[in-house]
Amino acid sequence: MISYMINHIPVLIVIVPLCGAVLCPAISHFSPSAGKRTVIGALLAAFCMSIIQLASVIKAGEAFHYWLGGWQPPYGIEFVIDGVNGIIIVLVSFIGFMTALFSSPFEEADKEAPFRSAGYYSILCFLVIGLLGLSSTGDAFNLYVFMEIVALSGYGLIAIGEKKGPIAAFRYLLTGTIGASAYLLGVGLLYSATGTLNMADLAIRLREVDNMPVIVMAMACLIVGFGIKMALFPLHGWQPAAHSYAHPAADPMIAGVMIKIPAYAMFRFFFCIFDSSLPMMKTIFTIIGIMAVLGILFGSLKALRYDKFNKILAYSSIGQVGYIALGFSIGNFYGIAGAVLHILSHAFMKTGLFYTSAAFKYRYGIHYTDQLGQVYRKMPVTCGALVVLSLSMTGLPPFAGFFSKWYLALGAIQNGQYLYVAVLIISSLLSAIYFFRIFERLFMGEKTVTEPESDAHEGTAPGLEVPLRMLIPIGFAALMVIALGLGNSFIVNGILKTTVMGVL
Amino acid sequence: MIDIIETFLAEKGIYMMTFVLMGLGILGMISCGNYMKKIMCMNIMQVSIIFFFLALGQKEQGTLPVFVENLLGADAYINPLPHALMLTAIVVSLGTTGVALALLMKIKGIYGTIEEEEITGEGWRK
Amino acid sequence: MSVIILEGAFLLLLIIIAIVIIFGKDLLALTIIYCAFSFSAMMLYILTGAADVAFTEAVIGVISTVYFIIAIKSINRRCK
Amino acid sequence: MTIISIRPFLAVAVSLLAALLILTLGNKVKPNVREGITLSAAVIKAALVFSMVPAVLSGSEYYFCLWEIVDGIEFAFRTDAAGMIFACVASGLWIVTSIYSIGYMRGHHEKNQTGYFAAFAVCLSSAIGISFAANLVTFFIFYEMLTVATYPLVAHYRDDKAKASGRKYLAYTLISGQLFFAAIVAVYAIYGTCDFKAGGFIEPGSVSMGIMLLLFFLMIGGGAVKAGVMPLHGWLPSAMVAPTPVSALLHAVAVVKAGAFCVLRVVCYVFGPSAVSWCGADRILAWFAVTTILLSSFIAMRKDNLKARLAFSTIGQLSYIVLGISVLAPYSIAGAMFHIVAHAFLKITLFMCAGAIFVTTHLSEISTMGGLAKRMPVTCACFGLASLGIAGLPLLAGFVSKFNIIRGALLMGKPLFAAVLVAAALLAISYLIPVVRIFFGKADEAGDCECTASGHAADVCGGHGDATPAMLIPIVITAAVSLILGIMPDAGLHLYDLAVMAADAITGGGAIV
Amino acid sequence: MEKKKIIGAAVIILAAVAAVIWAPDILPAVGDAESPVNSYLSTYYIENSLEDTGAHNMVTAVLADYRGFDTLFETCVMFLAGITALMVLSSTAKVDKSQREIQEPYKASFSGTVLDTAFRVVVPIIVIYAFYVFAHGETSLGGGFQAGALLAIAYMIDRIIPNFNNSLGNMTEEAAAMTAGVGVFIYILTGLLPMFNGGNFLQYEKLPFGAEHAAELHSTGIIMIEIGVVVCVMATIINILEVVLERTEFDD
Repeated sequence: MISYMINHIPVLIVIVPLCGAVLCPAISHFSPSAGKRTVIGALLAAFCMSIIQLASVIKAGEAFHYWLGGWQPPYGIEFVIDGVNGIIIVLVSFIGFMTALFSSPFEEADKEAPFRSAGYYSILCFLVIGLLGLSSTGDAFNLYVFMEIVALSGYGLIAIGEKKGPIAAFRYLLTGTIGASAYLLGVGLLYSATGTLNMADLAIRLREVDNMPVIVMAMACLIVGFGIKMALFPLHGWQPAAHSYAHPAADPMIAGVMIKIPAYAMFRFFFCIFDSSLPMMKTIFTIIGIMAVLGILFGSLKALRYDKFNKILAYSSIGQVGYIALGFSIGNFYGIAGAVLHILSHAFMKTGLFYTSAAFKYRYGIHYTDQLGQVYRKMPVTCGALVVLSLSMTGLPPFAGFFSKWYLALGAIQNGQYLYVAVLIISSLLSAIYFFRIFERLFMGEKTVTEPESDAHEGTAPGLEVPLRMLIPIGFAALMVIALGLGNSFIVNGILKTTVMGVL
Repeated sequence: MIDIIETFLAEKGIYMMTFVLMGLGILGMISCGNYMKKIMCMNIMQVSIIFFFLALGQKEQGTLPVFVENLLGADAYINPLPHALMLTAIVVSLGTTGVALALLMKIKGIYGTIEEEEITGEGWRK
Repeated sequence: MSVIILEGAFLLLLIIIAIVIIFGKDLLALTIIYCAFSFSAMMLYILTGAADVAFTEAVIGVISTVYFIIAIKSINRRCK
Repeated sequence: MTIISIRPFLAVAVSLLAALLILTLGNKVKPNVREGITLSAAVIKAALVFSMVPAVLSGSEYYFCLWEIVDGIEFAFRTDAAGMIFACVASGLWIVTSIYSIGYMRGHHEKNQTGYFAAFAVCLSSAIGISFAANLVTFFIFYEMLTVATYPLVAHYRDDKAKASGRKYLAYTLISGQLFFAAIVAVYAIYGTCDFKAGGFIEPGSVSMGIMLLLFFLMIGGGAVKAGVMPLHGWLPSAMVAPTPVSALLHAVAVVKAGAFCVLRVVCYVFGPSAVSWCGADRILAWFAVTTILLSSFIAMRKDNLKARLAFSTIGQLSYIVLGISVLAPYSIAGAMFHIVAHAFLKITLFMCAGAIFVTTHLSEISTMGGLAKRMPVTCACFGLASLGIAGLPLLAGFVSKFNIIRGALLMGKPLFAAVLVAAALLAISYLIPVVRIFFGKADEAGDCECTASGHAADVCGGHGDATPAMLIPIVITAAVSLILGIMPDAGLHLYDLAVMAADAITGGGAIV
Repeated sequence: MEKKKIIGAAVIILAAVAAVIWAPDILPAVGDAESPVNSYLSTYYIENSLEDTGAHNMVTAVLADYRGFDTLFETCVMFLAGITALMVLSSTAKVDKSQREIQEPYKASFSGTVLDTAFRVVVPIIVIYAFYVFAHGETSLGGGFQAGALLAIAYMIDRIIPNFNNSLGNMTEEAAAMTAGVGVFIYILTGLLPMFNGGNFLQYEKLPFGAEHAAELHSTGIIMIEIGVVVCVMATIINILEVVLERTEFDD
C-alpha cells in the first residue's frame, strides 16, 4: 500500500492538507481544538511527503509528471515536479507546518467562539495549499486558480489582523484582483496564439508562433500580474500595509513565502516557456532588472524611515524581492541559482523575523523598535534568533543571505552588469544600517519593557520566555538560515544544476 | 454597408470594446472614491476579461457545445474549453465580491464611512 | 442583422453602463444599474454561444445584486 | 607536501564552542566557571596551533577541506608559514589577554561579562580562521565574522559614546567589507580561482592596468581599514572608549593584525609581487603607509590621554608592516611579518600597563601620572621596556623587524623609505619616552590614588601597592617575551624562520635585487 | 489623492487605447474556425468527449472531467470566500432582533399579500428547476454551480420576504460553513476513491463501483462531484448571506 502511494505523492501533498482545511470547521464543532490539531497534523504529513518527493526527484534525476484525472497532458491537467519546485515545495510545507504550530498560542480555542480558531486554521491551511499548488502545477489556468486561493486566504488573514487590517485587506483585494486578471489576460493571449494551456505544450507551440506582438503583450500582462503578486517595485502599493497589519501569527507565512512563490512562477514562465532566443527577451529582462534595482533601493531606503518593527520588515521585503527579480533578469546559471537560493534563504529569514516580532507582540505587546530596550534579558532565545536572522539579512558571511548575494554578484559580473553588483552592495549596507539600529535599541537602549502584571498568557511554561510551540519555529528558522548558508552548494549543485541547465 | 461594419467589428471592433471596457473597469477602481463603486468596477473588469476569452472561442456557424446526434465534425460546435474556464472565473469573481462586501461592512463598522478620503485622509499610513 | 452586430451593440451598452457606474452618485441606483450590467453581460454570452456561462452569470448577477442591496442597508446611499 | 588533518579546523572550532558554552551557561553559573571555560579554550587552542609549528617549519603544510562552501570553492584551511605566524601570535596572546581581562573585569566590577567573553572567543576563532583560510571566500567569511564579533566589544559600555564609536567602527568596516566582497567576486569571475598561492595567482598582463588597479585597491581597502592606514583609520582612536583588555585585543592581537595580514595576503598571495609592481600599485600603497607613519607619530605626540597616544602609535606601527610589504623585497616582507609578532607583544604590554594604571589609580591622562613609578614600579618598568622596544632599540623585538625592512628597502633601491623608517624611530622615541620620564619623575600632589577618597575597598586597588597579580603577571610575561625575541628571534617557535620561509616562498626564492 | 487618481486614470486609458489600436490585427478574427484556439484542443474535446465521459454537454465534460482538478479548487475558492467572510465579520456584533418581535407582532411594511402569494408560488418552482438543472448537468445545459446558486436564491427569497419567521428552515452561518466544508469533502472523496483502485486522482474510470464500460463510471463520477459542488455553492452563498444579513439593521 505504502509503496503504491509513493507515486501519488505530488497530488497527496496538496490533497491531504485540503482535507484537513475543509473538515476543520466541521470537526471543531465537536471538540474545539480538534480542528486545530487536524490542520497541524495534515501539514506535518505534507512536509514529510514533500521530503520523500524531493529525495526521489534527486535520485531519479529527471522531472516527475503526474496526470490528474488520468488524462494525457495537453487535454488534462498535470503536476510537474523537478529540482527547483521540489525544494520550493519542501520550503512551503515546512514553513506552513511551523507557522501552524506557531499560531496555536495566538488562537486558543476559547469556549464562547470555538469557530474563531477553526476558521483561522482553515484559512491558513488554504494559504499553504494554494502555495503548494502554485509551485507544483504544470497548467497555466490551474496556476490562476491557485493564485486566487492564495489571494483570498491572504485577504482573510490580513483582515483578521490588527485595527487597520480590514483597510489593508481591502486595498490588497483590489490590487490583487487586478494582478490576477492581468495574469489571466496574459494566459488568454498565449491561449489565443497557441490554443493550449499546458506549460510544456505551450513552450513547444510558442516556438512556431511567428506573430510577435501577441507574445510581447502576453509578457507585459504576465509581468504586471506576477509583479503585483510579488510586490515588485512599481506594483507594491498594497504590500507595506498588508504585511504590517496582518494577523501576527500568520504574518510570517504571508511575508515570508506568499510573495516568493509568484517569483518562482515567473521563473517558470520566462525561462521554461518563452525560449530565451526571442529577440525581445533581452528588453524584457532589462525591464525586470530596472524594476528590481529600483525596488531594492526603494525598499532599503524606505525601511530606514520607519521604526514600527513590521513596517521595517515589510519594506525590506520589497528590497529582497527585488534581489530575486534581479537574479532572474541576470539570466545566466549563477543568476537563477542565486535567485532560487534567495527565495529559500529569504523565506526563512523573513519568516523568522516575523516570528520574533510576533513573539515580542505576544509577550510584551511591542510594536515599535524603541520599546525593545533590554528585552534580551527576558527573551534570550528570541533575541538570539533575531540577531542571527538580521545578520543574514544584511548578507554577512556565515549565514545564507551572503551566499545568495554571492551567486547574484557572480552572475551579474559574468554578464558584465556592474550596476547590479553596486546595487547589491548599497542595499546590503542600507539594510545593515536599520538592522544595527535595531540591535542598538535592543541591547543598548534603556529598559522600557514592563513585565505584564498578570501573566495573561498562561500558556507559557514557567521557565520559558514564550510558549514552547513558539520557540521551536523561531529556533528552526535561525538554524535553517545557518544550515542553508553552509550547505548551499549542495542545493545549487545537487538540485538546481540539472534543472536550470536543462532550461538555459 | 452592413458587412463593412461586420468585418470591422469582427477583426477590430469586439476586441477594441473589450479592452476599453477593461480600461474603464480599472479606471473606475482607481478613481472612484467610494469603496462600493470600486467593487462594482472590479466586477466590470472581470466581466470584460471573461468576455475576451469567450470572444476567442467563437465559431461562425457553430451551435451550442451540446452533442447532437446528426451533427458531426469539429467545426459544427463552439469550442467548449473557454466556457469551462470562464465558469471558474465567474465563480471566483462571486467569491471575491462576497469577501469584498464583508470587508466593506467591517470597514464601515470601524471607520463609519466607506469614502476613501475620509478613511485615508486621517493618515492611516503611519 | 448578424450576431456580430448584436454583440457590438451589447458591448456598447456595457461600456455606457460602466461609464454611468463610474460617475454615478446614488448607490442604490447604481446597484440597479449594476443588475442591468449583469443582465446585458448575460445576453452577450448567449450571443457568443456560451449558454452555460450565460446561465451562471445570470444567477450570480442576481446574487451579487442582492448582496449589494443588503450591504447598502448599512451604508448611507449618498456618496461623493 | 600537504598533511590532511583536522587540526586547523579544530583550532578554529575550539573557541567557537567555548563562545557557545559561555552564551548558553551565561549568568546562570558563577563567574569563575565562565573564566575557566575561556582559559581552557585559550590553552587548548594555543596547544593545537603550536603543535603544528614543527611540521610547518619542515616545509610541509596542513590542509583540511570541510565541504564545498560555494559552487566551485571549498571551505578549506591551509597552514602555510605566514598564516602560522599570525595564528601563533593570536592564540598565544589570547591566553595572556584572558588572564588579564579576568583581573581587569574583577577589579573594575564590569557588568554583562558573559557577552564580553563570548564575543572575545568568537573574535579569536575568526582570527585563527583568517590565518588558516586557504582561499579568499573562507578568508572573507572569517573576516566579516571578526567585524561582527568585535562590535559588541567596542560598544561594551553601552553609553552614548560607546554607541557612537560602535556606529563609526561598523560604518568603516562594513563598507570596506562589501567592497572587498565585490572584488573577490570579480577576481573569481575573471580568474576562475581564488585559492591563495605564494607569489600570487594573477599574472601581470592578464587584465588592463585600470581594472587591475581597481581590483587591487578594492581588496586593499578591506585590509587597510582594519590596519588603520591613514585615510581609513577614523574608527581606531574612537574605539578607545572600550575597556582596556578590548583595546589590547583590538590594537595588539586580533583586529589590526587581521588587517595587516589581509594586506599581506592580498599583496603577496593574490596579486603577487610581479603583478603589483607591474601596475604600480606598490608605490601608491607605500606612499600611503609613509604618510600614515609620519602623521600618526605627530598626532600621538599631542595626545594627552595615554590610550589615545598608544592608539595612534599603533596606527603608525602598522603602517611599518604595510610599508614593509609594499617594498616587495624578501627581507622587507620577512621584516614586516616579524613586525606583526614584535608589535603584538610590545603593544599589548603597553596597553596592559595603561589598563593596570587605570584600574589601580583611575588615572588616564599622562600629565596627572607624575611619579607613578614609586607606587607601581613593575608596571612602569615594563612600560619603559616596551616603549623602548617600540622605538626600535636593539636587543628588543622591534629592532629585528625594523632592521630587516630597512635592509630590504635599501636593497630594492628605495633609500627614501629607509630614511622614513629611521625618522619614525626617532618620532616614536619623542612620544613614548616623555611618558616614561614622567613616570620616574617627581611625584606631584595628585599622584596618590583618590580611590581612598572615593571609598574604594582598600584591598581591591592595592592601596598604594602595584596592580593586582592577575594583571601584573601577563604584563611581565609579554615584556619578557619581547625581550627574548629581541635577543634571539628564533627562540621558542622559530617565528623568525617562519617569516623568512614565507618571504622566500612569496618572492620565488631568489632575492629580488 | 487627486493627483494620483488622474495619473492612474491617464495610464489606464493610454494602455486601453494602445491595446485597442495595436491589438486587433494580432488576435484571430472573432468567429473564424481556423484560429489556433478553435483548431487545437477543441477538436479533441468535441470529437471524443462523448465516448470518454458519456456527457452530451461538452462544457460539463471539460469542466468536470478533463479539468476536474480546476473545478475542485474553484469550489475551494467558494468555500474559502465563505469562511473568510465569516471570519472577517465574526467580531462585529450581530443585530439582535429577538426582543423587537416579542413586544409587538412585527408587520413588515413591504410584505403585503402580493408578496406572500408570490413567495409561495415562486420558491417551489425554483427548487424544482434547481434539481432539474442539477440532474441534467450532463445531457443539456446546467451543472453544479447553477443548481447550487438557484437553491441559494430560493433560500434567499424565503429568508428575506416573509416577516422573519422564515419557514424553509433556519441555517446559522457556522452551520452553513460546515456544510460547505462537507460539500467540498464529497468532491475530494470522489477524487480519492480511484486512487485506491489503481487510478490517478479524479480518474473516474477507476472508481470502485462495478460498471461494464468506462463512460458509465465517468458519468457517475461527474454526478458525485456535481453533488459536492451543489452542496458547497449553496451553503457558501447562504453563509455569506447570513453573515451580512445578521449584521444589518432592518429598521423599516
